[in-house]
Amino acid sequence: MDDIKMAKNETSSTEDILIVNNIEVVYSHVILVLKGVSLKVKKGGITALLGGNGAGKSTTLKSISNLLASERGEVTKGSVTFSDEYIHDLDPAQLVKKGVIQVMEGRHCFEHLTVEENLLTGAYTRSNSKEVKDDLERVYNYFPRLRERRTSLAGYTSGGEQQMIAIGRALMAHPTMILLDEPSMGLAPQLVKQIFEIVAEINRKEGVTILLAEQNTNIALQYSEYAYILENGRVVMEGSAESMRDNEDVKEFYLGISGEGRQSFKDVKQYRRRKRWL
Amino acid sequence: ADLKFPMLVYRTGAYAPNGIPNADGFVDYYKMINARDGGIGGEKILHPECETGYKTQVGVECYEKNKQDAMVFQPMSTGITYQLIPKATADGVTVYSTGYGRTSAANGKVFKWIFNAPVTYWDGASIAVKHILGKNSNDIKGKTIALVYHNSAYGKEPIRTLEQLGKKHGFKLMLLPVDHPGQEQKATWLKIRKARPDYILMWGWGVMNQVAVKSAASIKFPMENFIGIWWSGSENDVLPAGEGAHGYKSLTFNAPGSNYQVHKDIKKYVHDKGEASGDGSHFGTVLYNRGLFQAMVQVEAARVAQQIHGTSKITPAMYRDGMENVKLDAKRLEELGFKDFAPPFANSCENHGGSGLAAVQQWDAKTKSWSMITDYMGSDRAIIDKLIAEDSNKYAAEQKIAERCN
Amino acid sequence: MSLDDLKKIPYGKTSIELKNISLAFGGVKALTDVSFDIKKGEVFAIIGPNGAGKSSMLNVINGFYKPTSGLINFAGTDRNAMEPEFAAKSGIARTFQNIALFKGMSTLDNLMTGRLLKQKQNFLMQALYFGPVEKEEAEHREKVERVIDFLDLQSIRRTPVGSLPYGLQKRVELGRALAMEPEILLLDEPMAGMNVEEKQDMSRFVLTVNNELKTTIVLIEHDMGVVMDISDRIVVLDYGKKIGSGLPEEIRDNKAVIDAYLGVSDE
Amino acid sequence: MSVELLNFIETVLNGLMSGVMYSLVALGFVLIFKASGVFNFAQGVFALFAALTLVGYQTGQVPFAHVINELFGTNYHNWYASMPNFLAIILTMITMIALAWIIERLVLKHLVNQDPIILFMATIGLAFALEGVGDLMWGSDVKVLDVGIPSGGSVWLEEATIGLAAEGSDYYGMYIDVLNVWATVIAVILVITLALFSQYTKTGRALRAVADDHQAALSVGISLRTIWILVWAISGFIAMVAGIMWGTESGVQFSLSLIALKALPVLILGGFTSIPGAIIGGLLIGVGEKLAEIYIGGYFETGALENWFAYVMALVFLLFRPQGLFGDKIIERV
Amino acid sequence: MIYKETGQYKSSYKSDHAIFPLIQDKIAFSTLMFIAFLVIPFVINSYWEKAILVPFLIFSLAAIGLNILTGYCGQVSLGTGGFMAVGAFSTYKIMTYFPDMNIMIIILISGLITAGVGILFGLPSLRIKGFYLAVATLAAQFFLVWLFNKVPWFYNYSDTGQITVSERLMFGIPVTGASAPPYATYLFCLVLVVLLGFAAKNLIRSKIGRSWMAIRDMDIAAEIIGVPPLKTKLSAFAISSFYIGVAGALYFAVFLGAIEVTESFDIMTISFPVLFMIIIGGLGSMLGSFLGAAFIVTLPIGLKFVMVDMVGMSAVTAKHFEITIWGLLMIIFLIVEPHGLARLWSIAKEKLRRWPFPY
Ligand SMILES: Nc1ncnc2c1ncn2[C@@H]1O[C@H](COP(=O)(O)OP(=O)(O)OP(=O)(O)O)[C@@H](O)[C@H]1O
Ligand SMILES: Nc1ncnc2c1ncn2[C@@H]1O[C@H](COP(=O)(O)OP(=O)(O)OP(=O)(O)O)[C@@H](O)[C@H]1O
Ligand SMILES: [Mg+2]
Ligand SMILES: [Mg+2]
Repeated sequence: MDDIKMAKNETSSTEDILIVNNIEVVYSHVILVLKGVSLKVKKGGITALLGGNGAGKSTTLKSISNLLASERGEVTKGSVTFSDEYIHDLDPAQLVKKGVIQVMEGRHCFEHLTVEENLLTGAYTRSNSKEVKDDLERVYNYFPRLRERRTSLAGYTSGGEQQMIAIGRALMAHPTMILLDEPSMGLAPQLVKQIFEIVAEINRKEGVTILLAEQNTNIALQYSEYAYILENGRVVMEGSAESMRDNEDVKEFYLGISGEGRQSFKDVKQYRRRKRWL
Repeated sequence: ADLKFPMLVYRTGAYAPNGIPNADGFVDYYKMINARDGGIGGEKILHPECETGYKTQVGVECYEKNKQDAMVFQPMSTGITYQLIPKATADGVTVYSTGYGRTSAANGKVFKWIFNAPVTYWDGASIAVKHILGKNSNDIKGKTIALVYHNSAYGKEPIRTLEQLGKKHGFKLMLLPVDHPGQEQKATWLKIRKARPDYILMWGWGVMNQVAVKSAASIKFPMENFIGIWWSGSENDVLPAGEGAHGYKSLTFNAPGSNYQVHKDIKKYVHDKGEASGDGSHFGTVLYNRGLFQAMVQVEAARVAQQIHGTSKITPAMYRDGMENVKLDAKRLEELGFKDFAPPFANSCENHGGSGLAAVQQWDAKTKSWSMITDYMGSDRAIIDKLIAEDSNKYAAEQKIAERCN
Repeated sequence: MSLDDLKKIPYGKTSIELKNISLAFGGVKALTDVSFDIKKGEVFAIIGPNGAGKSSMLNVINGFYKPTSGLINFAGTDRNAMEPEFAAKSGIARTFQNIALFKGMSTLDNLMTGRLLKQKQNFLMQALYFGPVEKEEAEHREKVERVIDFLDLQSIRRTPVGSLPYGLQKRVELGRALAMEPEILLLDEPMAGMNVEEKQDMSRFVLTVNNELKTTIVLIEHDMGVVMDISDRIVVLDYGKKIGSGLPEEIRDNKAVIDAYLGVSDE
Repeated sequence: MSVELLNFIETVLNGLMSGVMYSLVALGFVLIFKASGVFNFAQGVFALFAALTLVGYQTGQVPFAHVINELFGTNYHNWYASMPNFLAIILTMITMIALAWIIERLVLKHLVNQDPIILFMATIGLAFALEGVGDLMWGSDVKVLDVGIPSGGSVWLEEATIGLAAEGSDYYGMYIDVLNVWATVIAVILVITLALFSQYTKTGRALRAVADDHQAALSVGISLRTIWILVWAISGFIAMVAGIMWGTESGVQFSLSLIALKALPVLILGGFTSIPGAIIGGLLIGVGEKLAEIYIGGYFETGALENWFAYVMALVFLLFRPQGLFGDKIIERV
Repeated sequence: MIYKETGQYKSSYKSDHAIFPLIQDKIAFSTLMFIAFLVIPFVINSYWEKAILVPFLIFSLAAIGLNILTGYCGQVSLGTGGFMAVGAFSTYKIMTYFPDMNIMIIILISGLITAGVGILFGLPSLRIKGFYLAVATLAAQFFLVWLFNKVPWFYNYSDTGQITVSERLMFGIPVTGASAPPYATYLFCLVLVVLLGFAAKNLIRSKIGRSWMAIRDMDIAAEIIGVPPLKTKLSAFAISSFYIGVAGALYFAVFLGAIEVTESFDIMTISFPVLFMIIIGGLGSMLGSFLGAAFIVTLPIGLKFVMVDMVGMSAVTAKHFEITIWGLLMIIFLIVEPHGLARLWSIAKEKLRRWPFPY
């Protein structure tokens, strides 16, 4: 248990590329969603943000990438710093120029653009066309399915294909940090694995920092180094991925493993109230 | 008490270019009377403006807002006039639509509160035809006259008259409506180009006039055969067409120019004091002068009312009596500073439509000025009076109005 | 064919049979010659890699897509295609992969739309809103409240669904389908974007519906754990073709399936 | 050739020319719609505003003169008597760019990711505001606009065609307005440039991306701001061209803003998102409505069916292609 | 915690589904009705009648109509002016054919006729969507206006196409024509608005309303759960047109009295302003229809009052400012709350509920 710190225990280190300090987020002026979330992301690491439905993972990511404004949300308290710089006032485009890009939940492909054009928009901020071309090739190698569908409109591709487009598009930006919101959603099992392999690879080879919001706790903890658990707009637990994996509560509530190993979905009979750290 | 002459003006919207000079004329005249004579019989003129933007609904609001103690309303729009006819009649307020509005309101027996002197659209149609007759030694059998008209109540006014005249004189009438606002008239002018009518009459308003004049020039229609009604004959209508507009004609019931006594007075008492309405740049233009004329009649009606009732503090009802007894003969016009400015006319219980006289003016593109080329002419009473009687009787029947003046 | 006829089909007998279905969009072949049948009362899973044609298959079943060739035998009658409205009337309800809730409406109203087909009052009565209409509204409201209780949606009854978190939206969508009291329930990735606990809940809902209401379930899901655990039979699509079908255990060991879809078997 | 045939050709030609004039307005719409999904109703007022500004600069009008005079009792009207055309056009262009910047700052920026109808309404608000500002700045009199583009019937064409008619028939040659020929040339150049720009450049791609999904565009680092200022400025330029063409024909006045209504059927017929669609739609509508007015208008006594005919014609096309002739496919999926 | 709902329990679905479930709302509404029916008629004068109250009531009806179509069923229409013209001309024709028919019945029949026309022009909505449909509805607008301007039968062959209402009585008091007293025209409109307002609210909270909203929010999904798209859309067109037709009839018969179609039913004077009303008021909100109508009817008058009567600006400069401010206000409103006044109101209530806590 000693690796796990309860929320709000301060640690600080210079290698933290992103520091979210006690932010509060309100939607439409009345709906308070984040009630003081703090987290740190280590440079060059993979950090996971876990938590159930509506915990506020996506909101956290959006307040980092400044996409909140477009949903009538605002950060009312707290601060976000990236590379020791306050980034509230930057618009999302400037953030992308600084190397922070978000893959949004729900894909958000450009329906009327072809698959290839979608990928190319990812390279909007880049000017070296040779490199862009190479990167396009690289993305196609990651996702051969996209190469097959390159000329069809993204609006007509299947759910999983759209997810690949969204991720591929972010890779095209050549970012220094990616905020990934539920990358595995709707992907076939072998692809889920593959996506995480890709994430790990760019992290390893190119030193890209990753902040990952995931529901698939199992795989997220396999690939990340450090994790935060969000419940109801608050960070309720944080710690290294290993320590999380061994934690009984995490096991039970997020990995579906109880004392006697994984329980069959068929056998879950009683409704179980999620544990709340409130 | 002050005499209130509310003004429904439209200095904004699609027809503003016409509304502005007209309203300026009004205001300058009222200001001049206040400054020169200290008002009418010692009573100052109040002339609150209410901006309608030429919109009926706003006109109603303006009317309601100002009708308390108002002497007379000049609705400045055919649509608003139609609105106000029943309302003002019920409220006992005089409506004066100078040369526009509902033509059959000239029948004072039916329209007690409504006046449209000195001349109506139907007179206008007849006078235009008369002018054409004069150019053709009174024989226009077989000729074609096209009517290019604003596709609204206003534009449709002359149709019936022209049809009747057509029967009488044997000309063919060609109807060419132009929809509001009238920016695009290509089809109309292609039709004209093909059909080659001998004459074109125009009941246009706003941008429609400019485009029509320009298009006519552009298809090389002989401009002297193109005659507009008095609302299609201002400087605004011809200037954009430049040289091409040279020779274009229009009817008018007031003279152009700024050399009349009234202008001198206005210059002296208003403009020179820096109190000109607007930027003063419309001084002496056709529509400005018309404003002067309209305002003069309204003021004169107040004077007459004061005389009749022997008090300077007239009520709206008294004012109506004044309007009904206005008599502007040449002498009176001269006294008022309008010598040769407009033909004389007089209202009476039966006749609220005035003398029915109008003249033709022609545009000179070189000097950029209008000049009168005919005397004031009268219309074909035989036809017009019959039409007026028919239409007003129909209205009287619909609205259950009993005839007066008998 | 009506809802009642469908209800009469004995348990375990074929309720829908798809015969040699092909579907193409211009050059893209979404489905090629796929045949299988769905038996009444079973949990039937369709799995396969992304873009294999699973969602398209559901669209064919409920009539949103018309197959280019092939027949659909729906309780005794062969037809070239289904009509969405007919499918709905015959008791086929579904959820969507990309949530298709009515975003401007509250949870309650969304579920009430599931009852639309069953409400009979004409619009004049609705305008007056008295007696029979009120009674009918209350009746349906009661049915919907049961679904709300069942799915544990009480707390968001009045919330507009647009701002709900993803997982809850999925649940509301299931609720809307259940409110239709369907005979056949088509679920397109109902558990995507959920954590294990939520998946457990969802599985439980699906199984309860299947067990207690005897509703036939057709399920598309990428979580193999869930699919293997709760489905009775599975069909596997790849590139629009059927590459395998059978009981969960058979599929787990099917070489073609492992190559195309599962990758190295999990755990 | 028979006179009827020649007349028919003349009608078609003139229809095409009117169509081009509509296209000039439609083009501005399309560009903005394509780049932001905004249905910019203010396009007509843009044209008015540009034309007013142009005349204002040309004739040295003092902006806001009548307000200033009213408030301070002064009597300012003109600064100088005239300015060369090209200078006035450049200054107008700069003003339109400034306007685009202001619009982005004050309006669009705050409406990211809103429903299209909200954006549409905002542009109507914008139309009012701009109309008011135009009035306040330059007054609402008619102004004569002349930047030296020739206008009037083409003598050359008339003389060249007069001999085509059969011997002895009454024919006066074919009519076409030179101004419209100029408009056509300019419109074609504009369309080709813009079509190439939007299809083949990175920025062009970004424009289309923004129209699809504001949020996603933001998330990949497309600066909505830059894109919007860019397209609104280009649209401002197009509006100026339209304003010059229409203003030369009719004088510059409020009615100019109503040409937007003429452009709408063109838009739906060609498709909101297609630049070539704007011109082809314009040509079709132009020819269609002129033919209708001249050849079937007679059956309705006096015609004047142009206005609705254009819309009905567009509607009929839409029944077959709901996204217009060249518009982006409407993607319907679940 | 001023706006408190705690302690108000509903024991039946019926009361839970009532139009005003909260006691506070009930009180507010009753007060409003009291003032509207028992106070205003005694103090109204013709300015308030013609400039504010009657136009407000009539435009509220039109706004409800358009809101049904656009706000609830998601079909944007710019043809409101045309449909109002149908109502107006139907009234005129019926009036002249049946001089003894009751005016209330005439107006309702006019509504029904407009509903029929609405169905006709709603047919393309099955295939055409969004802005394409919006622009296509202009075809209805232009065609109808042209028709009433062109075919003399509609205006009884009068010389100019103007139509004028004749006097009609309700309970012995004239409600149309120039001599109708202000309280009569006001009450006549008020009664119609209240009755039709409730009917609309009832429709919206029952089956048909939910079908509309389903089509609005996602037509494909709606179709799949069994909502027939064509029937539903046409029903929205029909009912919406009914309201708009009634509004048009009142606009002509009770409000203006004399009308010329090209001017009175122009898109710029009717279609756009009514669309504004529902957007400023709140799409898909009954309350919004009223708030929007009130706002749009009174704002210009208010601005004019302030600038001309209080500040003493000249009418024209004031008008220019008014247009500018008007446009800017629209934009500001949309920015502050794209969902309209109704949403602002509900946020305000929410805040009141939580007061003194911010969230
Ligand atoms: N635009 C919005 N307006 C109002 N409330 C919102 C909005 N977006 C999100 N919320 C609310 O904020 C809370 C957190 O949502 P968020 O999307 O951040 O959760 P999440 O952790 O990403 O959940 P999921 O795993 O389902 O994606 C939810 O309760 C949701 O209802
Ligand atoms: N309407 C359409 N037009 C064109 N292509 C389509 C259409 N619908 C589906 N497709 C194509 O058909 C193929 C199958 O799509 P489908 O959505 O059925 O896949 P899926 O098996 O559900 O995949 P996923 O697991 O990613 O959701 C995809 O390649 C898709 O691009
Ligand atoms: Mg999320
Ligand atoms: Mg799918």
